[in-house]
Amino acid sequence: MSLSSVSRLWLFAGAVLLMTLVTGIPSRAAGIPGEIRIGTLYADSGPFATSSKSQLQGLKFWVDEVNRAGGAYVRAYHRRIPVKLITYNDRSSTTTAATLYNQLITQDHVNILAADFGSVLTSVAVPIAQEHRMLLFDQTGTGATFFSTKNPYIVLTSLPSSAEWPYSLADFLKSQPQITRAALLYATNDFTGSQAQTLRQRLHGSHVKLVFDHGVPTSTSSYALLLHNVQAARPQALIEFGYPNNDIAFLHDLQASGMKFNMVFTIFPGQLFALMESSVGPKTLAYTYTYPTPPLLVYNRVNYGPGLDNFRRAFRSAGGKEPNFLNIAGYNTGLVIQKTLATAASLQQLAMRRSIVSFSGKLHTLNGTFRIDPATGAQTGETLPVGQFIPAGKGLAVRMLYPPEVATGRPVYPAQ
Amino acid sequence: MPRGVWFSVGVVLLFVVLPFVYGNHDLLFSMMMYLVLAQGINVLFGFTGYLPFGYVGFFGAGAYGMSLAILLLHFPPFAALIAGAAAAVLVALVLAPLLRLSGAYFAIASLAASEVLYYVISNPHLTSITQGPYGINLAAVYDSSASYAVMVAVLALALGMVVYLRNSRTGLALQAIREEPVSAGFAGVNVVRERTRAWLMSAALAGLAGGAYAWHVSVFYPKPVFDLNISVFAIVFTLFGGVATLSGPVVGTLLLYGLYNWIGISQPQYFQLVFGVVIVALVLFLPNGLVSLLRRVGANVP
Amino acid sequence: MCPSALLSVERLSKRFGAFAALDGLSLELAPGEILGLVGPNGSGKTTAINVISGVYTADSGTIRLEGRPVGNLPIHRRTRLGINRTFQVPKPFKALTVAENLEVAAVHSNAGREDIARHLDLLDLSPLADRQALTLNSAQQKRLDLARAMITRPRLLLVDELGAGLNPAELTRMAQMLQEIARSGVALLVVEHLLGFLRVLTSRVVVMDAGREIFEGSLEAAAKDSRVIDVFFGH
Amino acid sequence: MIAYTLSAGLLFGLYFSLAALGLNLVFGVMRLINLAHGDFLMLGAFLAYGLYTVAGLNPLYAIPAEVVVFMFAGVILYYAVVPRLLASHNPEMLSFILLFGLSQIIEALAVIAFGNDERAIPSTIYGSRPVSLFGQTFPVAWVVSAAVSALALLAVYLYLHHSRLGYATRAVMASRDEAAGTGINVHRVSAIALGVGLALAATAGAFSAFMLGSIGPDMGIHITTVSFAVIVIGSLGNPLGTVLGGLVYGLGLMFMETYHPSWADLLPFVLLIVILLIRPSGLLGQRVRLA
Repeated sequence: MSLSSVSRLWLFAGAVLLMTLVTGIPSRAAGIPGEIRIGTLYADSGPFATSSKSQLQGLKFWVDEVNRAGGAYVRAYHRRIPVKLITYNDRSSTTTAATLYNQLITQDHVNILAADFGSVLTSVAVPIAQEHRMLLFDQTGTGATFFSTKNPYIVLTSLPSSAEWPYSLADFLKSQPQITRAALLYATNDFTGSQAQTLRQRLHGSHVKLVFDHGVPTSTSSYALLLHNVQAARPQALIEFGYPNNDIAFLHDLQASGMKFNMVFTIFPGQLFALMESSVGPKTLAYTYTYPTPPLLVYNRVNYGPGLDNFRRAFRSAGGKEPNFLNIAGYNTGLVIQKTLATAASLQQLAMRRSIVSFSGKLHTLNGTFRIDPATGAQTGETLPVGQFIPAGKGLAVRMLYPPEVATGRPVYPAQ
Repeated sequence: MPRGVWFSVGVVLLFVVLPFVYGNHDLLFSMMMYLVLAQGINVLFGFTGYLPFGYVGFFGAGAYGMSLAILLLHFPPFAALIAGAAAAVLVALVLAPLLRLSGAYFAIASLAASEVLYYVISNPHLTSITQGPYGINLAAVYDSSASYAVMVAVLALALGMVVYLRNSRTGLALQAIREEPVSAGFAGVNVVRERTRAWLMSAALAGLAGGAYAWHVSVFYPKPVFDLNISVFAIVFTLFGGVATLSGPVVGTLLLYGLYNWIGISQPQYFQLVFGVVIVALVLFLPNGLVSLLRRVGANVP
Repeated sequence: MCPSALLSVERLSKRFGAFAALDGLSLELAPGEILGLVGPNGSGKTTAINVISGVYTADSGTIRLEGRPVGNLPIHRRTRLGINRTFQVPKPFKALTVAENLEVAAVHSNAGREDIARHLDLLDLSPLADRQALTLNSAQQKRLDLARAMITRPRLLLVDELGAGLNPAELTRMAQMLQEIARSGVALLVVEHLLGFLRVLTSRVVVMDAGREIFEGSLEAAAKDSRVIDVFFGH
Repeated sequence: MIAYTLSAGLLFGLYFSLAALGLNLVFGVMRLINLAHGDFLMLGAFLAYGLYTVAGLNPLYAIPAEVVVFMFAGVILYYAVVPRLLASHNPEMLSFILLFGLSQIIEALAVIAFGNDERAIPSTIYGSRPVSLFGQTFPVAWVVSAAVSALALLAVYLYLHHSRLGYATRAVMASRDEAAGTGINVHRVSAIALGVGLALAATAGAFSAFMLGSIGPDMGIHITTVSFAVIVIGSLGNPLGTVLGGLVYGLGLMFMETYHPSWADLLPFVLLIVILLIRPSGLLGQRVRLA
């Protein structure tokens, strides 16, 4: 091997590595920082793109709003400081996401680290954040395994851990004496698998018997045959837990099959109403049960940030679109960050976590009551009620059914 | 000194030194991971001509072998890593009959095999063993520096393997099989044994990479470790640099994965497009990869 | 079975679907002997070479090398026992250089650098040693094919249509080479269309038709044999 | 339940035959595996979806557009790359890799053009009342898709066995060299076969929203593998064997989904491997090349 060729190759390799050691020279001015750097990831392609982009949009909306007011108030410096959002695209790939979370921490030296949408893309951030002692603002990553007493570097800002989602659904079913036979059809992944587990446990021993209980791959896109099997078990209530794609395919095939069940429950019409309505049509959604979330669900006790109507107006005038739940979840992350900056004595990560524990349970936003388990950082406040879509004029309205304190009416049972 | 030793030592040293001057260790880790996988593809495709689309199956087998050895058998991480490699080799042994298929049939059959592996491991009925679709959590043994060090060692092994093949008659025999399996037989080469050996070596590399990856990320779901894109990346990097050479896959990975992260940090949606165009352009204009250009201008590339 | 025979083949049969490519072929070959195998297209000559060399396995019948049955051995085992062949369309390792082509084959016969050099020289390949095999012309590829076979030190060499496509000067040179090889004690089974080329090499031929032997003897006698005439010109 | 599964299997079997037929035709004529097959099917699906959303067109009426557009695309693709590849050192592997690159390009462009959302055409477009068939009720869209598939299969049969071009096509399938020797314009025949292959894929794509649940830019590679499984089961290079492969696959899939749904995803892959290893010639037909 000649020396010249060796050095040529090294030049080559060196140039490439330089290329990868991108930007982000730390600019740690002593004293007051010129900006608060918030880092997060989003997916522009791949299975999580739709949800992830919505969530980011909400967070961005908050950033713009705060900066128009001259920045976020930072208690540590007793003044408003502009917020800078640094975002990278992980294309729904966990490998890429791991690299990029690392990039945010080690190269961009962000002050605040927020996770991408959902459990899968959050999962890789958990150990990285812990290793670098960065508090991870987990927005919608609800995997139960993320939260433990050993790791103080995580806080779930929206939605409770997925295993807690069906609490009110189970109670609702148990409160309905006419429902004795229920069918459970779920996609086998962390998110819906844990919900199925909870529902199963909570219904156990009650008058509601699970006459059908089946997990299907998350990639399932045809439910026609499964529905046939369900029908053979003659349930009164059919609970389907899945990701949006599952719910769309399920509702679609249910409509095409011509079958009728007295009660049908799915998750995502309550979160991504516009998408679901345009995909399966309002007729299919009528009388379907769901977990309504904002904007379908309105919290009236808001003591921090705008109420739903104000937010909706502002969001529409900024982007022209009706906000969906993930927009609100992203915005809510911003509110929690804002409150944290306003109360934490320093920008040190554990100081922030302490301040979050201090306002936990006292913060009521348009997304509900923010309350975390002080030991694990898991969300326990924003519980999910049960509601039903009722035809109203040309469209649909949500009737809240359970728990009783939020109920706005009685269920239409059996469905028409 | 056999050709390529200094080059390999240089590459390994680079990844030993870089963490001290550059903070994004995950990027360095993924770069090494793809260097290993690209060399694994090189061992198989470059030297024997079998294109394993399902190469990621070995990676996933390694990741799961490692994780389950820790979770079920309570192995310490280093022993579990070997278990991961063993799992990949075991899978390769079971799949060895696929080598009877030629060309495109083999490529597609190996892809199918990796899908089978994925659907079995992620099957909810096996949750009590594999955690099914719910994913693996190795937080208890998480150690980012030890797993980084392990990946450096795996990289050294991968480069060493290719240096050996480039300089030995075994490597020559494999290339003979790639060119004309029947003539290779008449050269006295035990075609079945040699190609199976390359297959197992290649699987072991992917298994080790998968095990080190599992340890490094410590929390993962089945889909990401059986993601077809991992095969695709490794194949494209190898083809781009040039197969059956030591430096080709290295240069291909550094350039393209570097580009991936560079674009990925600003404008990644065009990346798949860039990949596709690179593949088509390579086939039409530069079937022997980038290093063949260097060769053409007279450089002696390892 | 003749005790001095190097190769003895008995009642070899090979069918492809309904077509019987070999139908009870028997023949024997002594060390250093050159036997010509002739017959019309599709009479089974190349199949005979493929079955004896191990590319195909026979449906029935036996193949013995010095009395040892080899009919079920894989190619590389037969090669190491001393059976080798050339191909009608040469199959060199195209991406490798000429020297590397021989190096592959040198491993199992423990041939050293000098052996490789000698064989390159013997087959007029020395000036081409560093060229990639795919850049050779067809005559050069045929010589490389022969060199690759020879370096494994065969005792039986199966030669499939070596003369086709060579010009008269190359034919003469090739015939000399084959005669030298036979003189060193290697038995040659030569499938050949060019009867002139074959006549230079040997006087003993086996004529095949429809997978079986219909004549054995000298080339001259064959030309007068009614069955042979019938087969070549009858239909 | 068995009656339902059987008849659903027949409907899906017909559909999968159509989905895979183009791949087999192209393989038969050119001996190359079109790895971008599923991506062309995806493009066909988006064309039908586009016509539906823009003009409210029922996918049935999208068929003529699909056929014209993709015939044309196939012929262009052929002349752009295939003759060049056939002349190369290792045409089989190189074309395989090239088509793989093409599949990546198509998918990437589709993501850029259509975004990542899964789309669906409401199956109620054919009326919301299910149809009764063999004493069982099925969504209308299934029956329409299966009927279109059956007609397309018949059309391909007529083309191959009752037209001059089809005769030439079969000659090229039997032996490219000999066909060229008898004066057949091999390039023209092959280019048309590639066009027909893509048009068949695109036609199947128009109905994929009904049969596969939803459509998205990343559906291609899965369809390609399933189609490959179908043609391997039937017989490689024998277009009509595809029907048998499709029916075996469709019935198998429906039985798995009825009785062991969580293992159903394994089916195409296991079938593919088992058939390649045990009976590489498929249930009908010639053996594939082994190493």
